[in-house]
Amino acid sequence: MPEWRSILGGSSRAESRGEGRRAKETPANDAALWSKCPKCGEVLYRRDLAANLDVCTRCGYHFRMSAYDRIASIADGDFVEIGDEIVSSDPLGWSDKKSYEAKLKGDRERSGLSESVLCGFATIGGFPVALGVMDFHFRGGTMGRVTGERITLLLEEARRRKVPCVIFAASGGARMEEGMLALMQMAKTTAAVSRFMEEDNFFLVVLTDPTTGGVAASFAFQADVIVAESKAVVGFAGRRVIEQTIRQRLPDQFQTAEFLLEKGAIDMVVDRRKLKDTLVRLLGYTCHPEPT
Amino acid sequence: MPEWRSILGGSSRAESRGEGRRAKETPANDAALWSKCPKCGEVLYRRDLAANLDVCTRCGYHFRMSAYDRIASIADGDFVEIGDEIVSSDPLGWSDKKSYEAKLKGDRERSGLSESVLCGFATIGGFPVALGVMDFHFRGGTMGRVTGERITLLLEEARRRKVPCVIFAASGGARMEEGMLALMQMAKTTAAVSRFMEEDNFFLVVLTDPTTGGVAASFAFQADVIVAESKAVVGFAGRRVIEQTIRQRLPDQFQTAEFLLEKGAIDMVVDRRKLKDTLVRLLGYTCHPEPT
Amino acid sequence: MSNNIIVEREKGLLELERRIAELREASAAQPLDMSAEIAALEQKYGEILHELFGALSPWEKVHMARHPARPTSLDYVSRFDRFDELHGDRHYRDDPSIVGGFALLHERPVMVIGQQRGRDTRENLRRNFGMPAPEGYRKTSRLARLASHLKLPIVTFVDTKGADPGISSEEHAQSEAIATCLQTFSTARVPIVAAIVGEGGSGGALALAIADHVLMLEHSTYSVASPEGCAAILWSDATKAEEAAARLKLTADDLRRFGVVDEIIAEPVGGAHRNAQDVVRRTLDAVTAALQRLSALPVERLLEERYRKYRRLGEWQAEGLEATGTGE
Amino acid sequence: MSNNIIVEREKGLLELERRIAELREASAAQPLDMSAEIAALEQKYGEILHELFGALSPWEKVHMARHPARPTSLDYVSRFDRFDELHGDRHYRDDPSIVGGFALLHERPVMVIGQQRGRDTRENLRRNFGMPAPEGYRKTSRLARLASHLKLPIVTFVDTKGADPGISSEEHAQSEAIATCLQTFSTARVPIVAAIVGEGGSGGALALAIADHVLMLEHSTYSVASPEGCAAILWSDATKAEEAAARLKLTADDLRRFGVVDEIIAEPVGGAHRNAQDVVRRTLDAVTAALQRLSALPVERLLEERYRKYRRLGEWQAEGLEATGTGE
Ligand SMILES: [Zn+2]
Ligand SMILES: [Zn+2]
Repeated sequence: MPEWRSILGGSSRAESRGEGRRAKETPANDAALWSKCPKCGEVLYRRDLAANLDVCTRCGYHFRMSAYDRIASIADGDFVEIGDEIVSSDPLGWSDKKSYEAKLKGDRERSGLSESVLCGFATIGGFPVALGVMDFHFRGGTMGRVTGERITLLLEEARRRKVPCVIFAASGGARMEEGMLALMQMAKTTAAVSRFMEEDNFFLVVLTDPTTGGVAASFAFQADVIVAESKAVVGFAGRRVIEQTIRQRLPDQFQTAEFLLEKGAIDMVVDRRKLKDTLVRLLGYTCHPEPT
Repeated sequence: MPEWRSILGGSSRAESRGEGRRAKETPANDAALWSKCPKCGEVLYRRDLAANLDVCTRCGYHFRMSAYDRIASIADGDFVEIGDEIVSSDPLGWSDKKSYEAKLKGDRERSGLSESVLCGFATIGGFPVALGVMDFHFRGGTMGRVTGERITLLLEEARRRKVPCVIFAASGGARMEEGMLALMQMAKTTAAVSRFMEEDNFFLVVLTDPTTGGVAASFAFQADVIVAESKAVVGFAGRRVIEQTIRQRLPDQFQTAEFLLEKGAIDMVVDRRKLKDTLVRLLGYTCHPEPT
Repeated sequence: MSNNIIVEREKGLLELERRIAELREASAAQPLDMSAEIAALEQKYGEILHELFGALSPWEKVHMARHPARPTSLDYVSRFDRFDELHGDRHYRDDPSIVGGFALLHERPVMVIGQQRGRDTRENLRRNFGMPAPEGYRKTSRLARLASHLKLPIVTFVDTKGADPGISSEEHAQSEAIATCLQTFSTARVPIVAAIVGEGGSGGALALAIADHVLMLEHSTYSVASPEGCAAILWSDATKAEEAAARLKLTADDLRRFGVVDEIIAEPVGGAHRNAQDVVRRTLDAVTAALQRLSALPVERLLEERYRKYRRLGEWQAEGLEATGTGE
Repeated sequence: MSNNIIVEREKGLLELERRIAELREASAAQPLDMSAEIAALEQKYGEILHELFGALSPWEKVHMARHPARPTSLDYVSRFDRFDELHGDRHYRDDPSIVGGFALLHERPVMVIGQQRGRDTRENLRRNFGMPAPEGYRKTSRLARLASHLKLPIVTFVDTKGADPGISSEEHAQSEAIATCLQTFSTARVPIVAAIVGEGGSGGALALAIADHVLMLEHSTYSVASPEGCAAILWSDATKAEEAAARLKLTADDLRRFGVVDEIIAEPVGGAHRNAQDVVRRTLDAVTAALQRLSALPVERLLEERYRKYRRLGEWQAEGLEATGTGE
C-alpha cells in the first residue's frame, strides 16, 4: 500500500521545497535575479517570469517548467503525492558506479525532486484527478525504473478510484544507465494505461518540451486526448539522429507541436497561460453531471 | 425463415442453369464458340477458356466470371442457396418505370441470376462456409435492396451457424435506380458484418474486377483478410470521376490489385487458378483442430 | 453569374430588400410616418418570396442544399454552449473538411462531428469543398470511438457533395476509411443523432449518418449519388441532372417516407439562410429532444434498435414482392 | 573490409575450411586413406573456433547479432509447416521490413510477425535494413488484433537496429505507431511468444517483444539503445561503443537474470549461422513448448500473468532500496 503525503500546503504556487525546484533556470549563484529569453533575448526579472508561468512576457517563449511549479500552476491546491518512497539506485551496477549515483544525487539536490516524475492526486477546477508531472531537469526527464513504477502506481490507483488521469510528459526517452530495465518501463506503463482505459476512464496527456523516445512511444501517445504546449518539441527519434541519417538539416518547424497538429498526431496546441482553463474544460466533459 | 434450395447438383462445374450464366462472354449468337482476349488479342476456344477458369491461356488475363462458374470453381460440390426468394422490384417507381424493371428482366434472362449476388452455404476444401458471390453481369454488380438483404441474411445465418463467411465482391457501387434504399444497404451490410465479427468469426473477402463505390466502402473493406484477384480494379471513386477531377490521365496501374497491395490496402493478390487452394489454406488456420 | 439557380432567383429580391431598408432608415430619421408604405412593401416582398420559393422542386432543393449562405456545420456547432475542437487521425494529417470535438449542448456533454465546407474560395480550398479525405473519415472514427469510450452521445452534421475523389484518397484507402466509419457508428455504445443540414452526398455522407435518430432539414437533399453523377452514369448525359434529381427521391419528404429519415426540420420560406438563427435553434432543440429520449434506453436495447432500424431498410417479405420497410 | 569484427575474424578460418574441403574431395576421389589428416585438421579447426569464438564479450555479441549470415526472421518462418503472408496496414503502405501472416507451426495455427532485414544491399534497401516505419508497426498491430480476434497465438521474431528514424516516419507518428503496438500486445487475448533472434534495438524492438514467453538466442543482444547511440548520448563519443556495450547489460545472460528474458537458446560455437538449421529447429521447438504450456491457461489468467510479469520489472519494495523484480 502506498503511503500518502501532502507536499503542497496552500493554494498559491508552492514555495516550500526551496530554490532547487527552479533548477536549470537558476544559475549556480542563487543571487541571480534575471533570466534571458533564449528566443527573443529579452532579460526578464525572475519574479515576473514566474508570475507569467515561465513564459517570456515579450515573445511568449515557454521556458521548461519544474514539476513543482507545474503542479502549482495546474492543481487547485493540495497535491497528495504517492510513490515518493520509491527512489532510484543503480540496478545495472553502471560500471564506474559512482558516476550514475552521483548524477542522481546531484539532480536530487538541484531539483528538489527524488525522480523524474512526481505523481499524486489533486483537483483541477474542482475535478478530482490523478496527476503525474515529469520534469526535464531531473536526468533530462528520462524514464527509469522509478519513473515507470510511479506512473504505473498512479494509473492503478486512478483506476481504483475511477478518476481521470492527467500526465504532463517531458522526456529525453528511456534512461541509458538503467539499461533494459528502463526500456521495460515502456511495456509496464503501457500495460497500466491499457487496463486503465479498458474501464472507460479518461486519460489526458500534455506534451511539454521535449517529449521524445520511449515516453512518447508508450503511455504518452496512448492518451484519449493529447494536448501539446506551444512550440514543444515532440517526436520519436532525436533531431540529431534524423539529421545524421538523412545527411541534411531539418527545418526548424520539424517535430514542433504545431507541426504535429498539422500532421494529425495530436488534438490541440495550447499556450501555457491557457492550459489550466483548457484542462478544466476538457475534464468537464466527462465529469459533468447529467442535465436535469 | 429462409427456405433452402440446392442449385448445384454434382461436384463438377454446374451446367444446370443454361447458357445464360455465361452472359457477357457469350455473344447473342449462342453458336459463337470463340472469345477474344481483350489484353493479348488471342482468340480462345470457349471450352478451353472455361476449363482454365476464364483465364486467358496465353497471357493470364482474368475474364469476368459469372457467379455460377465462380461457385463451381470454388465450392467442393453442393451449394445450398438462401435468399433466392427475395427479388427486386422498383421501390422508387423509377419514373418511366418500365425501363428499370425491363433492365432487371433482361439481366435475369441473360445471366440466369435473380439478382447481383448469389448467397448460400457450401464447403471449400471440406470447410463449411457461408458463401456470397456477386456477379458483374447483373446490373454491373450494383448493390440494391435485394443484394444488401441477401448478404445480410447470409451473415446472420453464418453467425448463427458459427462458420466463416467468404464473399466474392464485384460491383460498380450502389444501384442508382433504387436511390437511398440502395445506399442504405451499405449501412445494413456493415452492421451485419460488425455483429458477425464481434463474435470472433472469420470474414474473408475476395475482390474481383471491378469492386468500387458502395460495396468497396462497406462490407468488402471490413474483412479480416482481403484477397484480390490479379489485375482486378478496386477503388472507391471511379477512374473517370477522378480523371475529371484532376484533369489528367491516370496511370494504368492505378487502382489495380497490385497497386493496392503496395499501398497496404489488401492482404494478397492471387491468380484465379490458385484461388481455391489459397482459400482452403486460409480457412485452415481458423478451422484447424488443436494439435494433440 | 452563379451556377446556383436559387442564388440567381434571389437577385430579383435584392432590389426590394434595398428599398425596404432605405424606407426604414428614412422613417427612423424623420418624423414622417411611413409604416404603411413599409408594410405594403413587406407584404409584396412576402408574396414574391412565396412565389419564388414556396414550393421547391427536387432540383431546386438540390441548389438550396448547396446555397453558399446555407448554415454550415460550424454555424450549428457555434451555437452549442461550448465546443473544444479535437484534431487529427493520429496517423497522417488533420483533415479540415471534418470538424469535431467535445461540446456541451443544452448542458449535455457530447461529441460533435461535422463535415465542413467553406464560404469562400480560400476556405473552400482549405476545407476541400467539404469533401473528406480518408484522414477525415479516420478522424471521424477516432472521435466516435473516443465518444463511445467516454460514454458521450454523438451528434453529427452532414453536409458534403461526397468523399474526396482525388488520387491520394484512393492511395490512402478511402474505401477502408469509410467502411470503418460505418462499422464504428454501427457499434458505438452511445446514442447517435445525425442531422442532414446541407447536401448528403452518397457514401461520403452516410459515413457520418448512421444514427439512432436522423434529422433532415426540409430543403436538404440526401442521395445515392449527385443528380449530375447519376445522370452521367445512367444516361451518359450530365445535363439530365434535373430529371435525375426528380427520380432519385432525394428530398426530406421522400426519405421520411422510406424510413431513412426520422424527423424533418422545417425551413423558412426561401431557405434556412433566411433565418439561420431560428433554424439552428430548432435543430439543436430537436437534437436534444432525441438525445433525451435515447439516453433513457439501456445500451443493449439502443444497439438492438439501431441494428433493427437499418436491418429493416429494404427488407422483403418472402411471400410477396412488396418491401416491408419503405416507410409507412 | 567489413565493419563486423566477427566477419573479420572468420576470414582466418576460411583458408582452413578450404583445405579441409579439398582434402575431403581428394579423399573421396582416390583410394588413399586421408581420414587421419582430415581429423587432425578438423580438430585444429575446432580449437581455433573455440579460441576465436568460445567466450564472446558483449561487444563481440553485438557484432554477432549483426552478422550478415545470421538467420533472419524469414529463415525461421520458412521452417514452419506452412506460411501465408498477409500484407499492409490497410491505410497507406505495405512495409517490407515487417513480414507477417498465418502460419502452421508443428500443426498449430499461429500468427507470425517478424522484423526482416536483407542479406544484401538491394534487399536491405527494400527492407530498410529491418527498421520498420510506422506503417510496419501498424501492420504489426493489425495482425496482432486479427490474431486476437481469430484466437490464434502470436509468435514474433525480433531483429532490428530500431525503428526507422527518417522524416516521413516522424511525419506519420512513429511514436503513436509503436505505442499502439505495445498496447495491442499487452491486451491481445491469445498466448504470445517472442524470440529475439538478432539485434533487439530499443523501443523499435520492444514493439514486437511484449510476450508471455520471451526467448533469446545466446548471442543476440537486446538493449535500451545501440551501444553507439548510448555512447554518443552519454559521452558524446560513439567510439566508446565497446564500453557502452559492456555497461548496457545487453546479453542474454544479463537479461535472463533481470527477468526480461525467459529462456535462452544456445548457439553453436561461432554463432547461429554455423548451424542455422539446428538453431532454427531448437528455437521452433522451444516456441512450441511455450505455446503448449500457455495455451492451457484460461485467457483471463494468461492476461493477468502477462500484466504481472511486466508489472514486476523494476518494482520496488517500499521499505528498501533494492529491486524485487531483477530476475527469478
Ligand atoms: Zn522572449
Ligand atoms: Zn490474353
